[in-house]
Amino acid sequence: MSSLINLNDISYGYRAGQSVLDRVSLTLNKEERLFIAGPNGAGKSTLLRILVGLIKPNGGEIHAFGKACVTDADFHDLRCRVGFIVQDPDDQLFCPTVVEDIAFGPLNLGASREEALAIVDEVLDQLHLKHLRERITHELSGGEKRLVSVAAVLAMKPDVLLLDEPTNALDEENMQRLEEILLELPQAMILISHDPHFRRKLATRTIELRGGKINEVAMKKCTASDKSNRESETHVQSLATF
Amino acid sequence: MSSLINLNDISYGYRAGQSVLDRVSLTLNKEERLFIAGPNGAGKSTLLRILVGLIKPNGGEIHAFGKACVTDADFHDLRCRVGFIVQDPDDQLFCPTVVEDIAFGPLNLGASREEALAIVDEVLDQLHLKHLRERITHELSGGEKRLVSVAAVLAMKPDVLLLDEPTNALDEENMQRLEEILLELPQAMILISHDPHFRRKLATRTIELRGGKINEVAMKKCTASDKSNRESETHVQSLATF
Amino acid sequence: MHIVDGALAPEVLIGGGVLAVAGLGLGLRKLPIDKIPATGVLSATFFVASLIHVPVGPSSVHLIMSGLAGLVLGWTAFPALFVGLLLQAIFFGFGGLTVLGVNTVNIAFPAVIAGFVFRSMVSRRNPVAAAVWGGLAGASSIALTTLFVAVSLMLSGDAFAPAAKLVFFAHIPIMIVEGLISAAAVYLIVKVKPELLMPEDHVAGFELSASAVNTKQASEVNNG
Amino acid sequence: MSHLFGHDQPLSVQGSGSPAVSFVGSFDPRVRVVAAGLFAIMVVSLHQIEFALGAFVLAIGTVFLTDLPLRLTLKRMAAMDGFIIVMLVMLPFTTPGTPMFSVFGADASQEGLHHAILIGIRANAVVLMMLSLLSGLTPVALGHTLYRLRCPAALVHLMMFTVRYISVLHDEYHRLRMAMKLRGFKARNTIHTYRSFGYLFGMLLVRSLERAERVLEAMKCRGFSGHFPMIDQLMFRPRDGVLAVAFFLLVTILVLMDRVYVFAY
Ligand SMILES: Nc1ncnc2c1ncn2[C@@H]1O[C@H](COP(=O)(O)OP(=O)(O)OP(=O)(O)O)[C@@H](O)[C@H]1O
Ligand SMILES: Nc1ncnc2c1ncn2[C@@H]1O[C@H](COP(=O)(O)OP(=O)(O)OP(=O)(O)O)[C@@H](O)[C@H]1O
Ligand SMILES: [Mg+2]
Ligand SMILES: [Mg+2]
Repeated sequence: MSSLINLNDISYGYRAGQSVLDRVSLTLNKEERLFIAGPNGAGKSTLLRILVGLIKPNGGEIHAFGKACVTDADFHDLRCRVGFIVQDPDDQLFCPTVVEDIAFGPLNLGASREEALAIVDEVLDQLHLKHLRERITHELSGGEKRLVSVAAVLAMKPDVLLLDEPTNALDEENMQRLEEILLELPQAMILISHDPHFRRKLATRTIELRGGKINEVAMKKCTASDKSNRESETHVQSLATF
Repeated sequence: MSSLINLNDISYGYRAGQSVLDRVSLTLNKEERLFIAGPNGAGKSTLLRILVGLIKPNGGEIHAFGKACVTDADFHDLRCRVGFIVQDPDDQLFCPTVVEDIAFGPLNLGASREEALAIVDEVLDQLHLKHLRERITHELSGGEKRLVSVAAVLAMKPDVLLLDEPTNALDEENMQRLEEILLELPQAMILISHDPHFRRKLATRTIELRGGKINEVAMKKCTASDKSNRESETHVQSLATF
Repeated sequence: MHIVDGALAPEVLIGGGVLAVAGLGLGLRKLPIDKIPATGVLSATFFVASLIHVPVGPSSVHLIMSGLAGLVLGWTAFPALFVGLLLQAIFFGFGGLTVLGVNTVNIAFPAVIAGFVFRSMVSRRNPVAAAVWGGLAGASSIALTTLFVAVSLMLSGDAFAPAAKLVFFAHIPIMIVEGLISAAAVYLIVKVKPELLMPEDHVAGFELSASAVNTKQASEVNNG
Repeated sequence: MSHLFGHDQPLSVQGSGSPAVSFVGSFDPRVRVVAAGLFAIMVVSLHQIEFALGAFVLAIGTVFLTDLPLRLTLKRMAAMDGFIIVMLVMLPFTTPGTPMFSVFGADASQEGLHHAILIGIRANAVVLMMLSLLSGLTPVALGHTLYRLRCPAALVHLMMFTVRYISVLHDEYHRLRMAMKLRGFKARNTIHTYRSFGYLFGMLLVRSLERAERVLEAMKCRGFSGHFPMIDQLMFRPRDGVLAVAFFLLVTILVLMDRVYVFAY
């Protein structure tokens, strides 16, 4: 089957009585770029954290690569195949230098030092970031940090990518770079973004999380839900009064 | 005279040789809602920081409320009359509870504890946020944080408001609330925003900062440069056909 | 509060060094590898505290906040504060290399002691009571530090006795200010994120009870 | 953190890219770190003003082999001297011995003055030598160096995390402080001021703990299982060995002569 990841009836609340996710199901297929939209606090980030096993859901099942994930060991294996790019690159780049940070993943996967360094060079080459190799992470600009954090995750050669608001605080130029990079990648990915433009450019499918439930959003509707949406609705209404 | 704030030939660069602002002049008149547009890194936030004296410009003059501002004491007085709502509400809310945070400004202005609490209640009432009074700031949602940070600044009864990208990371509903609140306020304000829709609803005048220079943008031109423009025009037409 | 190189007798320097190594060893033993990121980030926070200047009388001093470090970190405050002192010594030229051991002992031991003495009182739920105890922790750890500094000076020669007394009395206003600031900080923490001040085992218990709640909730969902 | 250092008071020029390294900066950092420690220990054990002065001159000489900005270095030294000046001024009056002169009826002894001057010179020599030997060394390079010098790995990793997040947290502090200023806050000697600073620091702590949780999550997402990589390019070349031996000899001779001098009198 072509489905890579399957969430089934996931429910979760941070406190007793709270319900952030209410029997949410979701499937990611091969070569898909699935966007999750939804208002602040809808539980989008929570859903991704459950997917990779950082939080245990109160109920529901997670299947990945044709296997049910239950134990911590299962999730550790899953995390080695799923690259998660978190919301704030400062949280992700915790090693002192760029090369160490990118080598961190491969070394954890059991690569030797030489292999890891080879992978680092390869990934930096792929993203045209060679000039940043020896730089100290906390001296990078915001945009550079974001690109390096993508490189660090790609170095693990993941089969699936998860990106939580990757365009936050990026300017035009770096945004463009990121879009190009993501479009070129062969991996399936799940992306969270509030930016309708970015969504329209990359999405092969969009779903909306609201009130703990998921609604499938058709491509057309997705573009309609962007900022100009209110006008177009008024527009429709005003047309309707004819 | 009706001009509240006057910037004259302001120049600035963070490093020697860099020129972020190049002889920028700007006037804010009474009852105006002046929008500053412009690309990332154009120096919009820098301009506001210079206005309130957080940064000393390399050249130029600042007049506020009919007085030239030169010394630190001048700028302290200016900051007591100009409310600045910063880009990220997390940076602004540092007290444990909402009531303490809103009382912080009045206390700085020399109010007694009772007076400060009275002002807090008044402001919360004005913005319909009474239910948040005892809440812990850190646990508010992004939208609530933004509204509380507006309340905290209004509690100082400023004559002028400065807002740096107030709509960032806000969802539809909170955006609507904010728009209503801002439209009801009598104060003159300067707003920075990338959102053309928001701009159109509130602006009485828009200027654009680009390449260190300011261009006046006519109201028409401004709306023409945004995306949802065609809809709204059609809308106007459709109304006109009645 | 830092003693500089070249003032203390060699015996004091060596004694300080040995004690510091012992403290570091103990602290590192209480530092499992997955706690290193959290400890490092908190250590950075306490470093930043030393860059915050607050007014005291006509002049201003920088914060130390070692009492709070002890409350939050326990024994691991020792390596965390050591790292800060090392960076200050090497990159700012504050203190020195040979006195690093003495300085670490003088600042980190009081922190650890204050942490042990006041932790159980501060981790109560009442923010005002916690703030009072937190303030005491902050003030007393500075008091102990100045006492330690005075003692290390006295041990190096009787001629230092007046200077030692002067150090102690000159720091009384600083103790009060640190106490007040620690009290406010503890008040905020108890209100906003009390887990930060929970003793280790309490935190574990807290997580356990949380997951118990979760499973209970889950079974209720299944039943209903 | 060098950003912070640049922000605050840059100690040495740290350009990104390929900065031209000074003569001192071209040696293996391990040798430099060990030499600085050795120098400190040796100087602290000097008893004679003449030889302490010799060490001080040596330190000044080294400054000229680095690219330390002179004015800033002097400012730093002055700051440290301001720190100890009170103690130094008091020493002559509190040390018993041959009276030399008296101020307001208090006798200043020769021994005391001697001791005060000695302390002053030793302290300055050590700090100056350390600043020059370690000039151009970034905190990150220091971490790598300590790791290779067999410091406990946990301690080095702790230091690396500290270094990594100081600038992030300092920026956070700076933004909060600015926002306070924007609401008319002025630091005074009032309870309101101290309470506000307490809240500020408490909030910083809360936020950093939450950040730490997120960092650990991000690490787990990249397969973290209890091992941190360390990749550096430290190289020990023959000239580093030469420097090490020469420095060791020089400092030992200084101390030996100091002792012989005592013995001779
Ligand atoms: N660590 C936590 N403890 C308690 N509650 C939390 C925690 N993290 C998130 N929440 C709450 O869970 C809900 C969902 O949060 P989540 O971060 O998943 O939202 P989101 O959809 O990612 O929002 P955003 O668009 O703002 O990123 C929110 O109401 C939030 O307040
Ligand atoms: N603290 C700083 N130090 C050095 N350079 C800075 C600093 N803050 C901003 N800059 C630079 O100054 C320029 C103007 O920045 P500013 O933040 O004013 O832009 P902006 O118009 O507000 O952009 P944005 O839309 O992204 O908020 C940018 O090139 C930025 O890199
Ligand atoms: Mg999120
Ligand atoms: Mg800006």
